[in-house]
Amino acid sequence: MATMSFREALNAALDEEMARDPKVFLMGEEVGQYQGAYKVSQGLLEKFGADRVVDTPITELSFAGVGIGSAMLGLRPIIEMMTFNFSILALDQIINNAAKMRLMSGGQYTVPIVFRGPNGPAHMLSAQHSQATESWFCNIPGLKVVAPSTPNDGKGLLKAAIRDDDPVIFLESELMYNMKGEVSDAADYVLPLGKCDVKRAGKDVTLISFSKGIHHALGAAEALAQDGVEAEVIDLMTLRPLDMETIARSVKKTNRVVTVEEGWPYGGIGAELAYRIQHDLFDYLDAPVTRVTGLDVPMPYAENLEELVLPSPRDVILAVNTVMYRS
Amino acid sequence: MATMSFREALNAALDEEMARDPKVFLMGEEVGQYQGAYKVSQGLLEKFGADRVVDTPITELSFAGVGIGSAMLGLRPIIEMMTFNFSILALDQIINNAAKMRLMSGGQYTVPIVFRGPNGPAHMLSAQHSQATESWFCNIPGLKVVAPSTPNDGKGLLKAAIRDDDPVIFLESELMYNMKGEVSDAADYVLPLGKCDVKRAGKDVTLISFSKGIHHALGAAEALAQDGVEAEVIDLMTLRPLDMETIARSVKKTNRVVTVEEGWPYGGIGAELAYRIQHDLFDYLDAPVTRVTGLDVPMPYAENLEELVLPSPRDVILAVNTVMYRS
Amino acid sequence: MGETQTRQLLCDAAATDALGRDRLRDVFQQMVGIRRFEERAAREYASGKISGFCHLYIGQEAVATGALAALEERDHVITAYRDHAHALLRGCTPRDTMAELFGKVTGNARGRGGSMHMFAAERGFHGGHGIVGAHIPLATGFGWASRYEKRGEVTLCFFGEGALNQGAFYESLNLASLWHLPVVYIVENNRYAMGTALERASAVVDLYKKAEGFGMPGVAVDGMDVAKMWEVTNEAVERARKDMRPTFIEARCYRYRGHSMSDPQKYRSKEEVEDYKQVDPVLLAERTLHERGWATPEETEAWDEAAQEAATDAAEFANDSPQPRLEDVGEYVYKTPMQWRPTEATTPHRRD
Amino acid sequence: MGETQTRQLLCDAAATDALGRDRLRDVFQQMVGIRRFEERAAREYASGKISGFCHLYIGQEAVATGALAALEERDHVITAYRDHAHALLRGCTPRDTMAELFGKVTGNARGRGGSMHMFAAERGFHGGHGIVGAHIPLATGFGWASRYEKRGEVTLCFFGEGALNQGAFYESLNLASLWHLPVVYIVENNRYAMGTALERASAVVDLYKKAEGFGMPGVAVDGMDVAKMWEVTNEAVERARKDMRPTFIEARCYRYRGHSMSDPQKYRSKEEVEDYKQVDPVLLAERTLHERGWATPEETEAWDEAAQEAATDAAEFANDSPQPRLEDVGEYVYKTPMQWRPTEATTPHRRD
Ligand SMILES: Cc1ncc(C[n+]2csc(CCOP(=O)(O)OP(=O)(O)O)c2C)c(N)n1
Ligand SMILES: Cc1ncc(C[n+]2csc(CCOP(=O)(O)OP(=O)(O)O)c2C)c(N)n1
Ligand SMILES: [Mg+2]
Ligand SMILES: [Mg+2]
Repeated sequence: MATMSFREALNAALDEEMARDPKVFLMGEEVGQYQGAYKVSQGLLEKFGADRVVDTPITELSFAGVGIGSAMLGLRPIIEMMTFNFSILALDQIINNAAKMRLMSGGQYTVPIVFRGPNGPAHMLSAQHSQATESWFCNIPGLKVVAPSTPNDGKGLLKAAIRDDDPVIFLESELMYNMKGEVSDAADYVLPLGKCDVKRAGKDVTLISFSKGIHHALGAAEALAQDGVEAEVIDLMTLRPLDMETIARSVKKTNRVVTVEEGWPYGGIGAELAYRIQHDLFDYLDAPVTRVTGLDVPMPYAENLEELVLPSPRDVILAVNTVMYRS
Repeated sequence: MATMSFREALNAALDEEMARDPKVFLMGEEVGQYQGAYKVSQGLLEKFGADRVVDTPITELSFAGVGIGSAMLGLRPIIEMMTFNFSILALDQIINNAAKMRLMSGGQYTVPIVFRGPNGPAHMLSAQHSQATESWFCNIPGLKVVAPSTPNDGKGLLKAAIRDDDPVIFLESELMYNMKGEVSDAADYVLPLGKCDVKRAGKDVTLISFSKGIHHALGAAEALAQDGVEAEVIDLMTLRPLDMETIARSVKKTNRVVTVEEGWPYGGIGAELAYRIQHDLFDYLDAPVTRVTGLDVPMPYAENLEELVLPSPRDVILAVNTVMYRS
Repeated sequence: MGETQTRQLLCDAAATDALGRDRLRDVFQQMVGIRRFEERAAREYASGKISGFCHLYIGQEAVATGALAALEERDHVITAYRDHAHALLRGCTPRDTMAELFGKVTGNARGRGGSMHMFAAERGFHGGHGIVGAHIPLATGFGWASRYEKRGEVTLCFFGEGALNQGAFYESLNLASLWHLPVVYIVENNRYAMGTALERASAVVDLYKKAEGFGMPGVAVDGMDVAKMWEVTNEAVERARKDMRPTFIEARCYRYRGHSMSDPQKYRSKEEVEDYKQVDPVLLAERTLHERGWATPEETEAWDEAAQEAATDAAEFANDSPQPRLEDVGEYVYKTPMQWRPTEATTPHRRD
Repeated sequence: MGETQTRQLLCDAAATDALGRDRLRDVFQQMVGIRRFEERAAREYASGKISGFCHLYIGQEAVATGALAALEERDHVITAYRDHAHALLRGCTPRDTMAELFGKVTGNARGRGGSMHMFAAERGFHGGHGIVGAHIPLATGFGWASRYEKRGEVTLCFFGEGALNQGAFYESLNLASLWHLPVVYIVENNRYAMGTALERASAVVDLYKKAEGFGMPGVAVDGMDVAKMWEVTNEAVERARKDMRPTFIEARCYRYRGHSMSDPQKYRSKEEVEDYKQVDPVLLAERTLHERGWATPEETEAWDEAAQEAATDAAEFANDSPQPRLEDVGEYVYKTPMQWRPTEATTPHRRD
């Protein structure tokens, strides 16, 4: 184990996978000479050269398509979205080409591609640069969606995503790039896709989240513990497909669920979890599944409004109080 | 009242609104000289001329943007997506420009635009031409989303959408264009946005759907009535924002809910409804909210697979049996 | 329609010389094969055996046939939804192509793709794509892969002139030119995108001129002339293979049928269609074969009959083939599904 | 960097003659106003009063200033996120512009937009847009609206040379040319898109040549020369207003600061930046004023001081202004919210 930032952990995953497999390459805006808009690709150009660390013009739609095409012929592209806000321009390629190629061709293509980059609101970037895209991607069969919450998970899951033979959307968080943590340096450290991780054990209420939301959940759990409430915190890690087994085990124990996410509420991850949980575990619920989400507005620039729009540990505590019928 | 097809009802709505307000115009691929790919705009070019019924090149992203720009300056564009499958290419304009312009500018712009056209799978068009886009649009604050199920509703809601001062996504169904019904010809017939319609009264179970799904629900309700089960069928009509009052009234009576939609399950309309209902009406539910959706796969071409993927009245009946604990 | 009158009624002489007897005989047979296959598909569509959108290639045969004659086996081909010809020319059989149209499991995409999505991945035919313009970046990606692995392969990318207004086209041209990718972009300018005539959608009608704005050679060619089509493509393929430089080719052609099967064709006159039939690509090649004594009328007649028989055989095969199995509805979504099941979280009875 | 050496160190003589004394005095004062405002914004950013992305216009002042001098009041302007100058030139005050940067309710977008999204809708300034290339279709829509209502208005649309690779640009050029829209497209070619030099992103570096592929006049102009910038734009604006024809202008300019506030600028040399400072647009205009005797050094000095004072006043105003009210978080999402509430269906405590 070594202490490193989220940024360094992701960088290490890219570095190791590129060293392991010459078919892996990184492509995107400013990934090379500039060392990455958020420096996740720092040093890779020098190490692997301009054929494998490829700076692109500002053309999200077509370089996403270039990646998909090259994956159809056996390469293993990692396409960096400078931020996932710009992936909207590439959605047609991601949905209609990456996600559907295997099905449309009757199984003739494997599309081992990773789209990665920062997702969700950062700080005071206003409406066009602050949105959480996960619920759109999660809707799409053919895609896998991953969103780690710690440097160590980030490294293990990014390596898994790169090795996976299906298209993977890998969502990072700009505000977490500097977060430090212990990271495995074992030679073949890879985490499985499709599995949740119980980040904190508890018996009174289940908090389900991912990415940045996990830290709101853990913050709330700490505070609640002072009050004698033991929250179990489940980190989805893979958002699609969902690992319902781990979730069910927890809900059967706690009988109460709060979900936490930064995205908009309608049809979000919390909505899906609520459906699945109330449907599969109806008799186990002692209170409605309750979600904490970003408010249902385009993100305003002003600092005080932005803070109000985004979920916080305090919001999680209030939601827990509600589902526990505490006041 | 006059009997007319869904297509004719929509055509009448366009015709009346264009006649009423010279700022209203229709733009899209093949809407003019070809009379519309699905003939919804039949006759309008001849009546209103090429400045108001505008054929475009195949450039969804930019003609969506042209519409938004013109709406920012006070026009009232109706942008036809030949099918909503192609709207994916225009999503950036719809999300980042149409939905957010008012907020970003601190309220300086009103964007009275309608994006309309057929949505969802038709018949044997395979994966790229068969998808239901409503859950993506419903996620976005700033948009309103409408999806009528009958010619009469279609006319009244399309007129309302055109008169509305916010961007509206208006989802039609290719397979319903030929469906006939009684349609109001009252001079100022307009239906309100944001209101559900109870299409069938019942007391045993609430079926919630919209667009084509309503007809699966009504078909199921007919069959269930033979069996002594009285289903209430709620037509959402407006998918965003949701009229929770009407839904709550029904659920308080029936205590059981089945949702029906053609789209993919994850984060779909059923997921959102399930969240809202279990959250707001937890103590009223005698069974989990259960959804009937399209299967979680890109649409295959083969007729038998397509039929299997799409929901049917039989699926609705089976879901009702489950929530009523009948066998 | 004076345009066709100035065209010769034979294939270009120099190009024919260069193509040579054997290859002209080959491409002629391929074109007849496509023509008869498409006519059969039209009949099967009318009888209800084929459904959905179905776009025929009748009239445009020389474009794909001539261009593909310039390729090696290792090369790559991709096109839009008007793809039956490209499929037949590149690894698909009449049988598996017709079976795909019928939605049968014996189809070249196992009944999953249908008319618009044919594939023969292992023979370098990569579809068959439905979103106008959206496969052009994929072709650019094939070029990228060829360059990345120094494979020496060339990609031909076909699309209609309607696709030329899409941003994806321009973005791709820039990338290919900037990165020196071995891709030949071929616009099949059949003058209409559905009902929209070229000049109603594009501010510039000499499409080949657009290449200049991307530092790429652009050339217009008579797409009704299979020999010329081969010649021009051949040059471009060499430029791609040897110099790693892309080319943009405007192939001027015409489709005789409607856009798809349900097109009243009010946007053009019967005369215009008839006029273009004077320069029917199959006819031009046949006349050239006869005139040069490279094939007798009996031979070309026999080839035509063989083509008809192949189409009939294909239809019978398709008709007799089974549909995909219902239990395979979840196939081909993921390579390794993990927790995922297609019926997961939907209708209760469908839970597997 | 020989490029700048061949440039004169005065504004173009003929263009200056045409612009005239009064207007040159005006545009000079505008440019100084922008320069001092931007410098102040940089200081406020460093001190933490401004946050998020903040892109300064220092070095490019002549482009917007010269171009906008060619407009009438009824005309329209739209640009990307590097928008403070365009805002100041078109209806926004230093105060409301600085307040917007501070995220205050007195800002020109009421604190909702920030640096990248400034607006003065009623004075024809339509933002301030963050998605590279995505406002170009909006400009095309303004042109459409002007044509639709025969308003005689012209739209100026500004964007960086990085935006030129986006499909939205090409699609828009085609529409404007095809439909005869009164739009002038101005690329501010400052040679870099973040850290990417023009030649690393575009296969063609003489950008104005791209217009030809869309049947549109294209022209390159020295964007450091405010007089020349005015002259070329003026011609284009006339063509738009009188002949309903769009124009594409490549304004060759340079930004002296980093892309945004956090740019280490390793992609270019200090020498290159210094070299371009020889042709600083403010300096060129100042020299021209002095040389012609159209303004004394005392006058220009006084204008500079006034500009500094305005910037200081703006910063004080911004600092003293209140933030938006929390209870207004749901404002400006819908005109008539119907059932909708921003807190609907989320965290329980937030239910209103
Ligand atoms: C993005 C997109 N928009 C619209 C359509 C509907 N559509 C299918 S084919 C077509 C016309 C294309 O014309 P062209 O590119 O000239 O090809 P051709 O049919 O002539 O071969 C249109 C508009 C589509 N499939 N994809
Ligand atoms: C679609 C999109 N992709 C990427 C970005 C990130 N980004 C912001 S500015 C920029 C560079 C743009 O350069 P240019 O167009 O030359 O304008 P300049 O900054 O030089 O004024 C990039 C890549 C974005 N905002 N939008
Ligand atoms: Mg065509
Ligand atoms: Mg630039």
